[in-house]
Amino acid sequence: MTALIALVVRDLRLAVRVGGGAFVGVLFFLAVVVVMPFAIGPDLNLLRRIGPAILWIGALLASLLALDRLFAQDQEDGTLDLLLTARTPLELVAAAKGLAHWIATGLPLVLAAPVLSLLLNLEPLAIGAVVLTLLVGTPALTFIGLVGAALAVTLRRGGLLVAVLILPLSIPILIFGISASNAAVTGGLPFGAPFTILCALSLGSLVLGPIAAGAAIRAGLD
Amino acid sequence: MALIDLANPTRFLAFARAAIPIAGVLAAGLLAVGIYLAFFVAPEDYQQGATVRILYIHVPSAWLGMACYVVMTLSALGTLVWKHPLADVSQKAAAPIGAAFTLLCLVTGALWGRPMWGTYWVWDARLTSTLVLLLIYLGLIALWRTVEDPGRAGRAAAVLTLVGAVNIPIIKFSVDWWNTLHQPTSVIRLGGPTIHSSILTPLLIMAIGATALFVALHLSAMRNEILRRRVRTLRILAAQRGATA
Amino acid sequence: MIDLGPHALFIQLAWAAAGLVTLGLIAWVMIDYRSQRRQLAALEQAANARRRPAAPTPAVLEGAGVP
Amino acid sequence: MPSPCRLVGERLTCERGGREVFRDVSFSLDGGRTLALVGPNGAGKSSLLRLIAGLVRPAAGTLTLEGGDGELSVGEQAHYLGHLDALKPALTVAENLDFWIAALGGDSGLSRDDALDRVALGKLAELPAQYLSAGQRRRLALARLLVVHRPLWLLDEPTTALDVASQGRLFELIAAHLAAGGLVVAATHQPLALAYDELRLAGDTVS
Repeated sequence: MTALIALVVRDLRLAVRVGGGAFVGVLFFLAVVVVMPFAIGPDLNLLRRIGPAILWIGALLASLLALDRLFAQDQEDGTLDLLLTARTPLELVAAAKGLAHWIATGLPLVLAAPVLSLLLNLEPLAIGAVVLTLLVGTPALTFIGLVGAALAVTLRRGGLLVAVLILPLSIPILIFGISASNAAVTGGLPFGAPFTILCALSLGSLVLGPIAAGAAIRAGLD
Repeated sequence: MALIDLANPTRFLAFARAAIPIAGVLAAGLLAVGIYLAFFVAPEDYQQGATVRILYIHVPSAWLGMACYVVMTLSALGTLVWKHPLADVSQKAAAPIGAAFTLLCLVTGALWGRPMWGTYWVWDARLTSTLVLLLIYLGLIALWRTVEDPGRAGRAAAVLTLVGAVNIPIIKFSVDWWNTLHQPTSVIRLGGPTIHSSILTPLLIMAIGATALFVALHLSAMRNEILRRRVRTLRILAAQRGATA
Repeated sequence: MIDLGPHALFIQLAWAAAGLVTLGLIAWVMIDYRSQRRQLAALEQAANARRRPAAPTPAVLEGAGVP
Repeated sequence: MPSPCRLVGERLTCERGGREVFRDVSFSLDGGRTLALVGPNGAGKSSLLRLIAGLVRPAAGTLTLEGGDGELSVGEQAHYLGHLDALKPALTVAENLDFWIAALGGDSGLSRDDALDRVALGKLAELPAQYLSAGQRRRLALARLLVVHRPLWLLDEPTTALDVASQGRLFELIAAHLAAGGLVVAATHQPLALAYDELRLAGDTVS
């Protein structure tokens, strides 16, 4: 257990220090949200209606794009080889790295969402809904993305490929995340229904992600 | 004191040790006077009432946000063209301060907008351009946070700053065009009424005070950056000495 | 405090934000200065200790002790 | 002292990227002995080491560590010292080593500071690893072998980037490990300054 804690602490330390990726994820999210109105136009009423969608797409892209270095970085400096000889199972190692990545990249997105929703002129209820759905949804994005990060190691090609591979897998999370946010605003259907499905998806990915990532890394052992 | 004299870090540190307190005291004095005038002397605006008092922070911080980018552009030229050794130190030191004042400009703009337009944020041309400027600042800071070697980071940031400087007028023009194109709900121009002298004097005092504050902060940040680089070289020496152990 | 009219809250918030940002910048500069000075002192002190080591050089440099 | 183990490999075959690297390699290594892998480049020395460490799946053959811990794989009872030093530049020397103490787990060896002194890095504990030279980084990787006790050491070109003094220090550490009943499998071009059995990987098996 201490090995996993040490791994999470190490990854968080690396993310925060110079060269780490924590600050860049939120900045990308800010950039995406700021750019959208330039395309859509400054009409506040329109922006209010599609606000949750803009925030969700921004968070989705910010999460996925930061994932390809997750395992590849360790593989390049030899750390992954040693983690394979450590006595903790690979799936738990992947889960620990996923947790560290979510804390360093996913959580800041959730904290930044309320501020950015002011730019999109969302009212407090919608802000609350988006933040809540993002809080539950971003772990799912990270943990499903673990498979992509692991594949980036075996295929030795990272970058956008990971995002392309994982995007289809994250569509359910996107659908239920946004429908839950909109439900809270327009009240079409009760907020609970899509939200509980989102929670279920998230919990499922907490288990499926690491197992699939472990299998992908092990399959990649040439 | 030619600029070249300040090229030598140790002489710069001596200069900074003297200049920072002076600038700090000057800033404190001017800001105190400005605040007093802004609250107790200046009249309320016939349209906006008391909320015009936010003007006394909003305009100076907007002005400083842009002035800081000018300082960074000059520093970028210093790094790339005149090869001034302290130019990238000045540039890296200025970025967080510029970002902070630009953010303050946006926050005060939003707080001013709420009572006037009923919403915190309006995609008004000037506010939007300031937001883009903030993005450029944060991008530059992120650049410094990912490159370890100060020399390389300095040159990369200098190029990005210059490219940014060339693009800011273009961004400004296109945002204005984008803004008028979509003709949002009627917006009271941020500038408000023609500035009456009774409002202008406190504003000028606040602006000069804020500039003195910026000078004090910038010199201090530069001093810190020079110390940070000394720590780095001492560490490298420690490692090399360690090698012989 | 003079009458700030109906929107007093927004004026106070704006000025509070200004105060916060200014104090934040001042605090950042001073904390950073102090931490750099501390690291510099530590490094210089370590460097001096190496040049005029008080204690004899530790035995490990001659050869590894066999457990 | 843990009971002396015995590493036995039978008819090991390894394929990487469709190319057969070596076939039917068998060997046995008793406690306290060293097995030196010799052969031309590309003969599969590194591949055999990675295979023993569990980083490469054998196409055929079996590998057992008699006397070792039954539930653990051979790799989990071995230290693998590859070409890469597995160090994070942003972390300090101490943080890097502390991480490996916690991550590798199992019964601990020397304390962190003793291990650092043993490889003459004691004074640089608080220095970020990015400031270290290649030789110092290599010595820090060596320190990892001391802080966690594992019976089997797999060393891939251990003397690279080490100066003469450090090489002497390395052989003393290996001698100490062997004296304690440990096993060492090393792939190296330079002759090892201690007694060893030799396993020649011809490298031209696919004739």
